[in-house]
Amino acid sequence: MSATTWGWLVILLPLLGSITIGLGFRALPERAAGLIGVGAVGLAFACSVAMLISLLGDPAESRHHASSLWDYANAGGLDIQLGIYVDPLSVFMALVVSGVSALIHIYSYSYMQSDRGYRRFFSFLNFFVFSMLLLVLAGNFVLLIVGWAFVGFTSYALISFWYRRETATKAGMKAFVINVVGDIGLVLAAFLIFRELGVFNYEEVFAAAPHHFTTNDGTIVAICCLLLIGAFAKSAQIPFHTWLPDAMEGPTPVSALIHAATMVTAGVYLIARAHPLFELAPTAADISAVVGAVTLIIAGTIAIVVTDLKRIIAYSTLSQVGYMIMGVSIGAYSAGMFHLMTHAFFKSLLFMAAGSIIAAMANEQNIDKISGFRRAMPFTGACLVIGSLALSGFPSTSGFFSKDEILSFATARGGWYTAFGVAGYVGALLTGIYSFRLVFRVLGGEPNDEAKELMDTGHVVHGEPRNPATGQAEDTEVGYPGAEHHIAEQAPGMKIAMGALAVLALFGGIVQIPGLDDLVTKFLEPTFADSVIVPADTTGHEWFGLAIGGVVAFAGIGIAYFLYIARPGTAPALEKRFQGIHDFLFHKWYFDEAIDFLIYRPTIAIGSFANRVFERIVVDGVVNGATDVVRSAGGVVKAAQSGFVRAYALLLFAGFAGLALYFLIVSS
Amino acid sequence: MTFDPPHIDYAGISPIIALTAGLCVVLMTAVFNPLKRTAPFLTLLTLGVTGGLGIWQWGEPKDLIANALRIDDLALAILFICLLTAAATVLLSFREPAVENAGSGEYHALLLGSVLGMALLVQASNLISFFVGLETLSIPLYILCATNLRQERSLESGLKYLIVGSLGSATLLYGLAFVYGSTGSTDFGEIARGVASDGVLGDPLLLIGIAMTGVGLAFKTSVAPFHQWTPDVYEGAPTPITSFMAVATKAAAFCVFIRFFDYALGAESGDWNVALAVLAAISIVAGNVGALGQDSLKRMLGYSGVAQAGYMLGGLVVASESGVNALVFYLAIYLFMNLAAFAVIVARERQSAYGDDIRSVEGLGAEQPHLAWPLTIAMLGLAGLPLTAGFIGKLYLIEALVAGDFTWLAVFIAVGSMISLAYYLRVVAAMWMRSAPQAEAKAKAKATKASNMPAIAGASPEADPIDPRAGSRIYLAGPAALAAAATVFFGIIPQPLVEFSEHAGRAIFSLVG
Amino acid sequence: MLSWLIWAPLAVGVIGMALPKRLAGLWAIAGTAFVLGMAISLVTGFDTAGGMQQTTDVTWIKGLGVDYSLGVDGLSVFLILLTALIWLPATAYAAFQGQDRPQLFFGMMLLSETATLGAFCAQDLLLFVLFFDLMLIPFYFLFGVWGKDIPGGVTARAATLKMLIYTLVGSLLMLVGAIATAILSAHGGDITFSMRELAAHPLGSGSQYWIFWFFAAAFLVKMPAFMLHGWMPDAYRIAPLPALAVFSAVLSKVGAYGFLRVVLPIFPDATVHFQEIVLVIALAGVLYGSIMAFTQTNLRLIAGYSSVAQLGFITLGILALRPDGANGALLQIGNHGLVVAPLILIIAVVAARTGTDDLREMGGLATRAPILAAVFLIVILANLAMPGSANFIGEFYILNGVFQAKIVYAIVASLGIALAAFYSLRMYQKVMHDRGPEGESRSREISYRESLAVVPLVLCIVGLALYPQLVLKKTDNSASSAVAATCLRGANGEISVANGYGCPGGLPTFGTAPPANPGLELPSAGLEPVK
Amino acid sequence: MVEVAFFAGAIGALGGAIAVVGLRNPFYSVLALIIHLTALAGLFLLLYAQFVTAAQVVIYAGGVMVLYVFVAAYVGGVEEPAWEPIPGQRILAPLLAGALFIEISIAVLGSSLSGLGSEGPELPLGFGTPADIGQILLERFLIVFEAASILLLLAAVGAVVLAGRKPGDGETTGAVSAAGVMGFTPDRGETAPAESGEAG
Amino acid sequence: MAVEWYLVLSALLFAVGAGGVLVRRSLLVILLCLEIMLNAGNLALVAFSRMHGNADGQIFAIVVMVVAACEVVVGLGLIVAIFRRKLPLNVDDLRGLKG
Repeated sequence: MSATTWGWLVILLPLLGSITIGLGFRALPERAAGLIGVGAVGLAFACSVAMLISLLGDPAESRHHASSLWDYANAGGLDIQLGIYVDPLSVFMALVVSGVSALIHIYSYSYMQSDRGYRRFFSFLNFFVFSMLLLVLAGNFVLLIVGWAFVGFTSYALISFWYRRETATKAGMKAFVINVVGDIGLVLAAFLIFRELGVFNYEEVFAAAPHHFTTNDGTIVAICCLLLIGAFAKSAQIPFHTWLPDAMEGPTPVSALIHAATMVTAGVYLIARAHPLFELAPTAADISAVVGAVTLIIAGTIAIVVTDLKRIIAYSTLSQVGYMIMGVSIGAYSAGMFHLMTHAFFKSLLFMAAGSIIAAMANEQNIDKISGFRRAMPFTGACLVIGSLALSGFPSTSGFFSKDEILSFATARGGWYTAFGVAGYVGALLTGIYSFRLVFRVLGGEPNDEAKELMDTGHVVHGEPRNPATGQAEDTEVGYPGAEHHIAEQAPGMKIAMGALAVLALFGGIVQIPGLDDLVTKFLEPTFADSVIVPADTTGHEWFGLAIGGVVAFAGIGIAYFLYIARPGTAPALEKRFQGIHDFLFHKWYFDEAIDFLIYRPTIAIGSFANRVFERIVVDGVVNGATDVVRSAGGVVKAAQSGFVRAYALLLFAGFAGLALYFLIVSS
Repeated sequence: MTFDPPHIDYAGISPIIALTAGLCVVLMTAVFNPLKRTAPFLTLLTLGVTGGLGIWQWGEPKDLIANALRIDDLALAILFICLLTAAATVLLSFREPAVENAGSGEYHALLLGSVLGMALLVQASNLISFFVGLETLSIPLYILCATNLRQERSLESGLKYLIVGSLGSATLLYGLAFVYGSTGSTDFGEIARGVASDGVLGDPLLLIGIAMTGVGLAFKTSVAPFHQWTPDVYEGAPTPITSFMAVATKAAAFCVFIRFFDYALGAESGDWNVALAVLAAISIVAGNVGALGQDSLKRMLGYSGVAQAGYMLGGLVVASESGVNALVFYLAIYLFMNLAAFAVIVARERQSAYGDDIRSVEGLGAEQPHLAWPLTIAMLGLAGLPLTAGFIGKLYLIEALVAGDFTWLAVFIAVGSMISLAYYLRVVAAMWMRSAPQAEAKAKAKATKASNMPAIAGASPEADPIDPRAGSRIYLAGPAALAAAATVFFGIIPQPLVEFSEHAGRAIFSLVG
Repeated sequence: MLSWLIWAPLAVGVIGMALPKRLAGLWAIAGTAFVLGMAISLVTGFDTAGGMQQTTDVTWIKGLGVDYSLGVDGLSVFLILLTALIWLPATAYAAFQGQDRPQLFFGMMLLSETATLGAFCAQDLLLFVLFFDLMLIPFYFLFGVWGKDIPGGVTARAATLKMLIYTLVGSLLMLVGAIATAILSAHGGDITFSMRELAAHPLGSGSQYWIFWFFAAAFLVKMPAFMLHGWMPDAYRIAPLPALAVFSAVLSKVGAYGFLRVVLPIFPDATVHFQEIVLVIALAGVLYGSIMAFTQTNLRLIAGYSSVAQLGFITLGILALRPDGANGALLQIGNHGLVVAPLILIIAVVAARTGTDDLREMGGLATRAPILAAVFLIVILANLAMPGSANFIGEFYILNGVFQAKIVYAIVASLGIALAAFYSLRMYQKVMHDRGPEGESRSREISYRESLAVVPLVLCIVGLALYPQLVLKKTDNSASSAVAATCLRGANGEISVANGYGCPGGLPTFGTAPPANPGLELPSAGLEPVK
Repeated sequence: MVEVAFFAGAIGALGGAIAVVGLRNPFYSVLALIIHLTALAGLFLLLYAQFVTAAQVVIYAGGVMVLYVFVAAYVGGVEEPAWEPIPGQRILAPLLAGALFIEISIAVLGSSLSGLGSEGPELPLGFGTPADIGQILLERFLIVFEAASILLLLAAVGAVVLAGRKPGDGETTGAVSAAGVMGFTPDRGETAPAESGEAG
Repeated sequence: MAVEWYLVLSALLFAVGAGGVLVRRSLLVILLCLEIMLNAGNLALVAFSRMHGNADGQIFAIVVMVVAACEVVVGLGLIVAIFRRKLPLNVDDLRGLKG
């Protein structure tokens, strides 16, 4: 079978899984639904591997295949095919997506068991995998947009999975609307591409673009900026990032899968995919890199003060995606993709561990209330530590290699690109601090009640769950973890998934160690062969960079240790000392408020103005005015109809006189 | 001095002879008591015979009796409309209190007299027969309007009609005198030649004559601002007579309007068409806005008649064959639409306590759909909605107007129709979208009271007796249903009626040449 | 064939009037199902390459030049199918719901189907006007008699009258305009209202300019377009929902169809001349409708204002005067019909459960009614033109057309997409998610009968999402030629009015560069990486 | 001579007319109208319309006016109130009448028709005599003649219907039409001379 | 005397009659005024008849007299009927129909 056939199978399997679970939601036993879900994604992963093998069988220069099922929409001069494009980049993404998804499915199989919405969950989750695979395998911009929107929708559906929580539904809405804004950016970019080139297919677009555009042509910059809107919205880059922290309202596996490992990296994929365009528009690429850098630092600063367990990880995701965006924007494509992969491993691991803890805490996520879990949940604790190490780029972990490859590429490229490297190291320091702040606060300290109970009895029993944000009682009937909670310590599925990811997070970096091997770069080589950005030899820079990275990571972890373990009183003291800065950071730089003030409120104001004033005065006013004129004319006619026959005679003669006058005038 | 008797074509004047003879026979029944009940049937017979003779003469245009009359397809077409209306009026007049008051024989004789006037008018081919025909039409109507002698309103309407009508006649007469004076002849053909001759065309004497003639005819056709008698008289007159006036008078007057203006004064059309167009526009506006919010259905139809007269005048304004076709077509369908409406109004008048007030038809859709449907169709037709003949009629008129470069008047028609929806649909809404338990209850209560205490009912002069079964009387429901059916039929298959009216148009324009 | 299709509903309706009450509904369902069958066979027999098909041409009113002329082409074929497709479930729903005076209700429903099918099939301008006006009569009754008065607000009668007068303002002027067109283009010769003839001999641009507005007014009111939508809120508030479903799904589209069928081919110069004005109106409709939709709390009004916005999109597509825009508009006409009908039926289902139309009094319905929620969700996603739905393809085509023609309008209009996402999801969330003000004990799952009416439509949405080409391939020829009329002008074939795209052979070319090489080459082929 | 006769007749006709309008008592108005009609008859004579003159005197001054006098006497002379209930009528009515007069006069005087300024052509012998009129009436206006007689019949019937006593009036229960004929003779009496007058 | 004189006189009579209808309220007098207007028409007809040397105008005038007589008969009949019903003979009081 050819690579594209495998590709179609990869897409189709999760879709079938989703439909089967969805249609059979009454008939299927819960366990079967879970198995179907896991199986579908597992098979998809297997097919991805098969696709990889099939692709590797081709000579390097012909490792790209397009395939179309049918004319999707072909009329009026537009030709949109239902087609996929298989090349090393898409295969790489498909592997990462289906692989991580498979593990997270396994995790969810256990984690979600106490949830009434189990089948719905798996149906959506499978649908998400389908959408994400569609996104990465799409063969043209329109189908890319379709996949793009599908993941956005599934993201919405899963964020507001517990739809009886108002916070969850609001967060879902926010995510969806911001994502739609991104979609519009893509759509407009597609229009512009079509206007210039008349096609939507990747191959044709990328082949024609260099002939059509000159470097930094205004149009190509516009196209790339529009693509960037899409990428930023999906990858939660500033200023479109506000939805991601709120998205943590969803179940934890969702956060792991969608909001860490796969969907939020779609922007990175997009830039890498469209790199022939971005290289024609260096201005746009630079904008993108700057945004990435800014995001990684701002997100890092916020992560330091946030107290919500999952939100800390979410901000760290923002920050890490910032690295990737920065990387692919400055031309470090394979480094960016490499970081994407390792990030998928350690970030999902982190979320899984967090999920385990949250389950034990009955959905309490405030780290002020969590402490001392190191002995109550040793396996989870270990995973959390491994994840954090990889995240902060502790030497020899996967994150260490991937992050530093990006930064060294930046410094190697020289010029002002060095600034990106510096920003990256600053970010890395912040990463070390906040990730170990989390580790130390959660694992360290005195065991709290839940931890104690767990240690004493081996299980936790909670009362009626309540939403900490609103105080509302959760509606467990429609799907919210009930009294029975699943933690990694006791659920084999969770343990397997986390164990596998821990291994990958620790050792995933070995596929690409500077000077030793470069599997990822080599594999992706055919895709990026046309790249014009090839800096001079980077090995030296890389080793130097690795050294700095290691130091920075140590420093970060050290600071965290100092603040939270060695001198526990320092952090609150600093908070007091720098109250203003703390508040500023704690309110997430007031982005939400700004968006609310600048966009949401004006729209509502216009709407209510339209409702109260415009509709009544202008729209109805025109009609009422016309009606009034007619009615008052009727009044005049009726007043003339006074009943006095002599008045009628008068009018008759008046009409006569008028008519006669007219005729006299005509005759003269 | 030799006496040169005119040639009399008895075939040609046979409709008039039949009507005259019928009139005399019907009048006899008033004298001979045992025959009293036969008057309506004799009237119907007369109308039927006249109609038959008319059909016999269809398609054979000829001048009669020294050019005093001309029988042609235009005359016959309008005569048929008048005859049909009159026949329907006879049916609607069964058990009408006005008939009891006036005496059946006299009532029907007067009706026939008016029809005779119409027969003369539509055929009139010189000024004198024009005037006599018009008066023969009008004078019986003045009386008929007042025949419901017990009702003050009936008397008032008769008197108002008489006074204003006589004013109109006097003005018309004066105008005719001036037309005669400027052309030197009373014969339409001679006038046409005279008008076209040098020195007369555009002369103020002629034009003032035209103005006054126009006023007189506009008055008869209820064109604003000479319309003010219409709502009052329509409301006050006995309803069958109102229906007769609404259609037949208008039709006959429009016929002579066509014959006189398009034929005799055809050469002057460049001067009078703008003036008439303005009158038409005023009528459309005044009629439509006046009808808004009228509670009396007859009054509403009176105003609506003013507006419709404005539409129809459009057919005259363009002075073209297609204009006349359109006008005749519109008159024909106007007959059906009005008839359906008035038949229902008569039925409800006798059945409910509200007379012709709009409340009398509330809830009719649920209670008596066989009455509600005709009235609904009539209202939709008058409003000019599709699948009724009213739509085709407006289409015809607008087409003639646009072709005659009077598009602005066509726009007036469109805007007027729009306004008219408000009052036509008010009736429809009353029938289908309201329920009327109270009205029915009151009516029933009143009916029982009336049957129990005839003496009191007789003593109360304003109250007409209630006939609870009026809604299902065949002589009321039948015409209503037939007219409604015709309205729909000609809305879907208008071709027969189109050809009918084309005959009429050709008749007049073959004279013009 | 077409005559059968048009008049069958009326015949069924008339017979139904004589049936006993309990049979009326079933009889009407059978009738609409039969019509649907005919429509499907019409579509399957449709020849994609051919122009006007299934033509009937009989002189109707000889003296007036009016013909009973019917035909189907790419513009109308799917609209006919849509009509038949929407009427069946709406009728079925109404029958399941149970109606007061059912014979009359279904008679009116079927009469309206006849009128709508007639408008889509008419190839004679006057016949079109006639059917266009006729559509109003049954809806006057449907809304007026079976509408519900709003306590303390508008009555059904008043709202219906307002709607009727509003829409007739346009239609009556359109009648004048149609007649003027025929007469002016006859130049004193025989008058004909045949659309083909009229398009072949366009009027001078001076006449076109004013007649254009007579037609545009009629169509824009019907849609309704921004500023002309004053009748809509009241009418939507009071209307009986099954009737509203067909009204919103099909009747509002007749206006858009009219632009394609009548205005573009017959008044090409005026269309080009006034393009921007209509675009502005449409754009205002998109934005205004969307903003209003998300500030409303009444479900019916959300659907209503969302229709205003959607019709704005459709108008934009048509007035882009490009084949892609026109194709998109046609596709979107179908899509929106398919979406809004189930949407309104779902509103009916929801209203039957909660006893209210107001969002503020709803919430959490999904707990007891997951199937209803799923069906609703699909409809909502299609409504917000989720990529992957046919609605997306429709809007994509439309906006692409506008983008290539007038770039600014497309960019502003794309705001409408974001707003659509907002108001559609908001509606879904407030009904299905979150919590109602006081428990949701009354909520129950969609019943078997209700789903019989709703689910097939949803399946159609899904099917079309998978294969929108089904529609596009049949509309392409006709839509392109309708648009091409605006650039092919002049008696000798010279282009006297350019719509801005060159139009060689009637079709615009794309881009300023030659199209890309269709061969499948490596993106990097021929390019040496810069070392 | 002719001028004197004309002005005498004109003053009589006009004065009579103004008196009809001006006199408060309807009875006096009726009498004034008789003067008006008689003066007009004189003018007709000046215009060589002998038969019209005769008819004017016989029908109008003789017949119709008698009817008026009867009715005026029957209903009694009711004085009109001086108060004018219709706003503007008192000002507009004379203005309008004046305007009509001026407009018609302009039309007459402004006309370029040649005959207006002359006394008219030489007339054939017997113009306007009863014989002449009778011949024209029967040769050319036969139908008008017949129609006029029917019209009179109808008017008579109408008068019976309107003024006749009805059973409901409670006076007699006999045949309606018979009662009408009996109860209202004057108009019956009037129609006969009118018909016979024309026949002659 | 030139025909113009007669015509101007007739116009004057017409105007007086019209004015009378407008200002008088007695039914009887209104009928009289209508007579004056008809007579004005007659005068014009007869004058034109003289001008053209054509007797049609005179025939017309005779017909008008008949018509006038008929109107008078009907009008007086109505007056009697109204008087019998004890209704006012002032036209201004007859305004049950209006609006």
